[in-house]
Amino acid sequence: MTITYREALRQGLYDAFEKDERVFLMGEDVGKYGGTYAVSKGMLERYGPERVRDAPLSELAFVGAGIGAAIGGMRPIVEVMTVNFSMLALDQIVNTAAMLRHMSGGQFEAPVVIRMSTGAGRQLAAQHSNTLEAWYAHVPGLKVVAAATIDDAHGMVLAALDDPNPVVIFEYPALFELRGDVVHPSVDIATAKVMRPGNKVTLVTYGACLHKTLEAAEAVDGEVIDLRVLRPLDMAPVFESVRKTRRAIIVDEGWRSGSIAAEIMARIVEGAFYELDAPLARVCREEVPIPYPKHLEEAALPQVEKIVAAAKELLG
Amino acid sequence: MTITYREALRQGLYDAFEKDERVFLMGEDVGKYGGTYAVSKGMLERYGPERVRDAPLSELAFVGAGIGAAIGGMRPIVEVMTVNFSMLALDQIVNTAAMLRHMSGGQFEAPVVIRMSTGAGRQLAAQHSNTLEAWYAHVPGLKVVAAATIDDAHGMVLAALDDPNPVVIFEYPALFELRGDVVHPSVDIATAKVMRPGNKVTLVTYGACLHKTLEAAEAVDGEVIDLRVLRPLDMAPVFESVRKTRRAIIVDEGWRSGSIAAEIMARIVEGAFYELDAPLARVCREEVPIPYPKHLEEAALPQVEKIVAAAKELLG
Amino acid sequence: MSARFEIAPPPSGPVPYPRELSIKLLTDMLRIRRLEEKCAELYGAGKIRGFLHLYIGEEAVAAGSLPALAPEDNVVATYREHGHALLRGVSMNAIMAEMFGKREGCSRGRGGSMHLFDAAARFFGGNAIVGGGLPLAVGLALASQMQKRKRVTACYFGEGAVAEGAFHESMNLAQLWHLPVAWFLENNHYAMGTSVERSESQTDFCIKAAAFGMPTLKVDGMDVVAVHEVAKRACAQVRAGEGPVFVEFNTYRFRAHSMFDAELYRDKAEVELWKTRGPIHTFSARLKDQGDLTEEQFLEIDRAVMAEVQRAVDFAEAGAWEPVEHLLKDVYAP
Amino acid sequence: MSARFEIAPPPSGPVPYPRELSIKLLTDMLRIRRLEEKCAELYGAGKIRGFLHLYIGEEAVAAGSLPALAPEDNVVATYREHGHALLRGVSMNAIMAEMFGKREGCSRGRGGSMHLFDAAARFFGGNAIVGGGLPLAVGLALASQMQKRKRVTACYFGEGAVAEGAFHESMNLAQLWHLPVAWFLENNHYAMGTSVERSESQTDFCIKAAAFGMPTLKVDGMDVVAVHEVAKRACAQVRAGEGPVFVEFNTYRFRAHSMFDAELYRDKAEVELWKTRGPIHTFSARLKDQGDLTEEQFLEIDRAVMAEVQRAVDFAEAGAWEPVEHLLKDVYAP
Ligand SMILES: Cc1ncc(C[n+]2csc(CCOP(=O)(O)OP(=O)(O)O)c2C)c(N)n1
Ligand SMILES: Cc1ncc(C[n+]2csc(CCOP(=O)(O)OP(=O)(O)O)c2C)c(N)n1
Ligand SMILES: [Mg+2]
Ligand SMILES: [Mg+2]
Repeated sequence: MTITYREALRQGLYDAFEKDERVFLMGEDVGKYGGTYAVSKGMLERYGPERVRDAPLSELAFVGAGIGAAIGGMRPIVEVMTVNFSMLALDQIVNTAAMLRHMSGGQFEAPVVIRMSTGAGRQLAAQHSNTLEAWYAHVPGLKVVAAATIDDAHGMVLAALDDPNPVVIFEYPALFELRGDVVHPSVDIATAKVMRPGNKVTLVTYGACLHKTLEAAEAVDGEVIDLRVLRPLDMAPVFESVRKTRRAIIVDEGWRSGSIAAEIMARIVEGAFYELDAPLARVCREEVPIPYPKHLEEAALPQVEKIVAAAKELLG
Repeated sequence: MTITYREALRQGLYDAFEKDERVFLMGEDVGKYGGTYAVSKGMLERYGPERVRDAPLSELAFVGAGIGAAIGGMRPIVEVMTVNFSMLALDQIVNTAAMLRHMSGGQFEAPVVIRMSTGAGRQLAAQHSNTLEAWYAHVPGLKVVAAATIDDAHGMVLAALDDPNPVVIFEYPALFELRGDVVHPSVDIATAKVMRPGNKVTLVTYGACLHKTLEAAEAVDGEVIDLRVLRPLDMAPVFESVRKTRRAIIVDEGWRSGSIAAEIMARIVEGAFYELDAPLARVCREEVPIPYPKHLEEAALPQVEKIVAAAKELLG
Repeated sequence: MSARFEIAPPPSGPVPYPRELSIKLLTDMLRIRRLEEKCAELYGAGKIRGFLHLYIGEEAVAAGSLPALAPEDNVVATYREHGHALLRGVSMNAIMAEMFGKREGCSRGRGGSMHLFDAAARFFGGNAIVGGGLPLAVGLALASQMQKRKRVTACYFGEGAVAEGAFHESMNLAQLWHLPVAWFLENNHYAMGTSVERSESQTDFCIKAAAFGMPTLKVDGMDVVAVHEVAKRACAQVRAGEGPVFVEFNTYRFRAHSMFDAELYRDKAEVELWKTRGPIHTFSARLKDQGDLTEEQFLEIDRAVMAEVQRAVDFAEAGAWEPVEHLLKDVYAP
Repeated sequence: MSARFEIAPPPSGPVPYPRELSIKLLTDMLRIRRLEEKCAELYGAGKIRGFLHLYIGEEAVAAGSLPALAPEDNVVATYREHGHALLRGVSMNAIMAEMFGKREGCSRGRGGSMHLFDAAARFFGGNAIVGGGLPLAVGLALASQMQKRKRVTACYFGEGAVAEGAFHESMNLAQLWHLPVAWFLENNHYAMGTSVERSESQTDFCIKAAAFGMPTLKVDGMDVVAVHEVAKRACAQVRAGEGPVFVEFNTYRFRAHSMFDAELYRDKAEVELWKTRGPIHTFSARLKDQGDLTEEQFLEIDRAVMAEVQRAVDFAEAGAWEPVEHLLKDVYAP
């Protein structure tokens, strides 16, 4: 019996709540509203308002409070409704969560889990369609993961809670209706994964783009790698694949300049330059705030055809 | 008669104030305190508290107010004391300043100039030593520039005020005592510049690292390019140089993963792959919040010897 | 249930305006109502997409307050801003085209429901970040002050925004610098599913604003007359150079937060109770009572409004899509 | 000149404590004073680098309030936190070694002056972001509340932080959730060069806090007795589960903001006036008046403190540098 990505996220939360009573969920409208995207629906009734804690519109303070509660021995899961609003909380995430362990000489840790939805594709326009994974992946001290599959939607929160570091989990509303089985109830948050073997070109991606990339791979015999972990990166499967295909394209929903894709390209050129038979390429978000109309939004985002075209160009 | 980088910054502000009476400066302690780094010293006495406006500790609101005042027809220069505190203001910078023109269909513009000091090197430890240029350079709608020379310290604010887009100017306290002449009283904010011709390796950099890179270039016959503009990038001189040297190293004070360096590497591999005789390399900040002690801070940052070593390795 | 207004009687008593003004206020409210009912329908039909936040129930606030502003004033609003844009003078055609995403829209179709803009009307959006408009309003007001213009900046925001740091910092700057801002708080008692009692330790927002030393006014936001009187007073004060004023309009949204809201967080009975205080029917009843309106006249106004709405739909339908080649236009000035 | 305390007489009158406690309070203030005087000297000598913010003049606040806390309580402070760390029980040796950047420092030398930490003392830093400690305190208090522990989280911050959104959001969460936080505002009237009158539309901070529905207390922060009494009361209330309490300590820094401050923004006369209210000499005068202290005893205490300081310097000097190979240690848990 398959479940949706949304249900997998919910199941992961339930599992986490059952496993450890120090776990609680805090964020805007996670409780009484039923979760902005209905991810936490039913949890308030089951676990009560202490553990399913609605927060006022105060991203800086409630994210900071989650960090503080983690330092204080709890296991908070903080939900920032979308990555767009997380800009208001960055100070706490970077200056406290990411730095605390190092600057205290290893005395304190902040094992907070921060979930946020990200990405475009639902015509929510400029301010509600950002993809800022690259910003978070730039920051030492954070672990950053992106859930692209049913397994990861379910398992990443559990793995993140088992990790003593602050972990940012990106979730993709564009995938909420994706269906599948939970095949591996427990996942790591350390490795990238080959999702489709192929021979002609390596296609590296993460998040919602995984599915477009898998589709494109069919047309070009691509080997698809889901990064899964955006920080710290696991490059081993990428290098291995590039050694075979000698070509790579990175597919990334973020803005092109300064994207995760750029970092992957840099790593490949540092680590596997002599394996390459062709330049690297990337298919990214166009450098524009996402416009509202469907045709323009689609034009701004990576699409199957663009990936196929980029691959064909590379294959000459 | 030479002046310091600090004096050049101040001179640029004076020139801007004299040129256009819509110009005003707003930020924490820009007035009565004399400027955190004494950049705006004397300006309050000369121009009064309306135009040299001390703001309360409210980065989000006073940066937003600068944006609003720009939309309302003024020409504000907003000083965020350091890039570290700008995290608190990112929402306004990204969601309003960068997006307004596009999402309003071109009706409104926000020609605000936002100055912030950035970088490490003065033992200010983790929370006061960030280099976040890469974050800003990721955002369409912003222009992002880095003043590495006396000319740019003086001229960039004037050029930014002439630009109808929001411009973020990065200034480098590590360079405040640098001395030189204002050679070009007016500069563009569109082009990268070759700062030292050379033949063996292209060394691309920006900001405070320019000077370390120039020093390193002597040892390896490097051609040094100061990016100057971090968004939108001007790659032409980089490509031209790489065609000549066939090798490139990027020197960047930001954390390695997701750095500006990564983007430059991606661009080179996209645009000049077949010109390369060797992998690209980068010398960046180590992936650690900056520790306080001098020896550890130095170890965390790009240094002349590291650049030379990287170049020698590349040159084989 | 919300504690306030629970037992308050609906607005009543004579309307102290010339008939023309009364009819304008009524018509304005109806224009918002009918426009938005149509939007809801078009959302169902897939013509409008993304987020759509309806103002239905709260019309008296926009209808009563916007006429207190002069053309040279500034207006800053939120993502629940169709009514504000409309009554500020943005044509219904341009609004509807925007919601369709057509280039004839007031933001060239790029913004959609949450990002209506109009430079000519000095309508500065449409902001989808809760609290995001407040610093902007501070800046616009600062510009007017420095330019020595007698210009009011009216900034609308929901009570949910009050918990944000942006509110606090903006209030302080406005009062500290004595800026010409009229803060118009639309307290509809809920931020999505979170009622004020569950988000604010102090639910009397005037007390919060007063703590900045700011003059405050509180008014029944379901009564267009009360709104109009208070808004005029507030704007006059601001225009006179007396610094910012904070006005709390107590109101209620009759519909869901957005089109994705199951409304698990409030009783139907509460909604029904508030509906008895609906700004349109209570105001028309008063006008009828005093002989300024007949049912026939009401229906005639309504027909005219419906016709305007239909024209807007036709206009939007006939509009063009921005060509894909223009995708990157207006990211930077040319 | 600051309006408040200008003409207030220095603290006087009998000290209502057993001699032992009085001597402890005096000694604690002296320990901060002498430690920091030495730090300033060492800064000049290049032994301490980066930013150094001295607490000199404000010692009564830390000395009077920290003894009100129990070992299981939490302390959150700012970058002006040497005194708080010291009186919370972090050894002077570990503090001095930290300022030298030695691995024997309380943060292994990685933090320096602004980032003192000590897990055993439940001292959570040391935060160089103004207002950055407040959300952290909310979270620590939330943890204690959920763990059903009777633990007070004391959060120290300067009045400059009050303008930040973080203050507003944190006050609201603390009061809304009834969290066990003692907010300890150290109002020294300046944020770098910005006096409260130039940064706050409302300069009575208790009014601001009270607007969240929070109980507030205001006290002369130059009087260690007054501070201690109020701090005990505040902590008792918080520990009793009555929710957060806000305490404003009125105080003054005698030195520059940091070592880079030309002090253009205040009159020497103002500083001199405040110095007449210096917490150490006024308190020792009172103790002498009531026969609890002789000049000889004072000098003896001072000598002991100076010896402690010297031992700390020696300890720091003898400390080791963290090997460069450890640069990346503790970025992530192993
Ligand atoms: C900074 C930010 N956080 C969260 C959201 C998601 N969100 C959109 S509207 C809303 C509720 C706002 O309530 P209120 O300010 O009362 O306005 P209302 O919708 O009631 O008009 C929330 C939480 C957002 N848009 N921006
Ligand atoms: C968010 C942020 N903005 C600006 C600064 C720079 N800064 C450091 S201390 C300070 C003044 C703070 O004053 P206050 O809170 O009153 O504390 P005090 O220094 O008086 O103890 C400023 C502006 C900072 N560290 N953090
Ligand atoms: Mg509301
Ligand atoms: Mg202060």
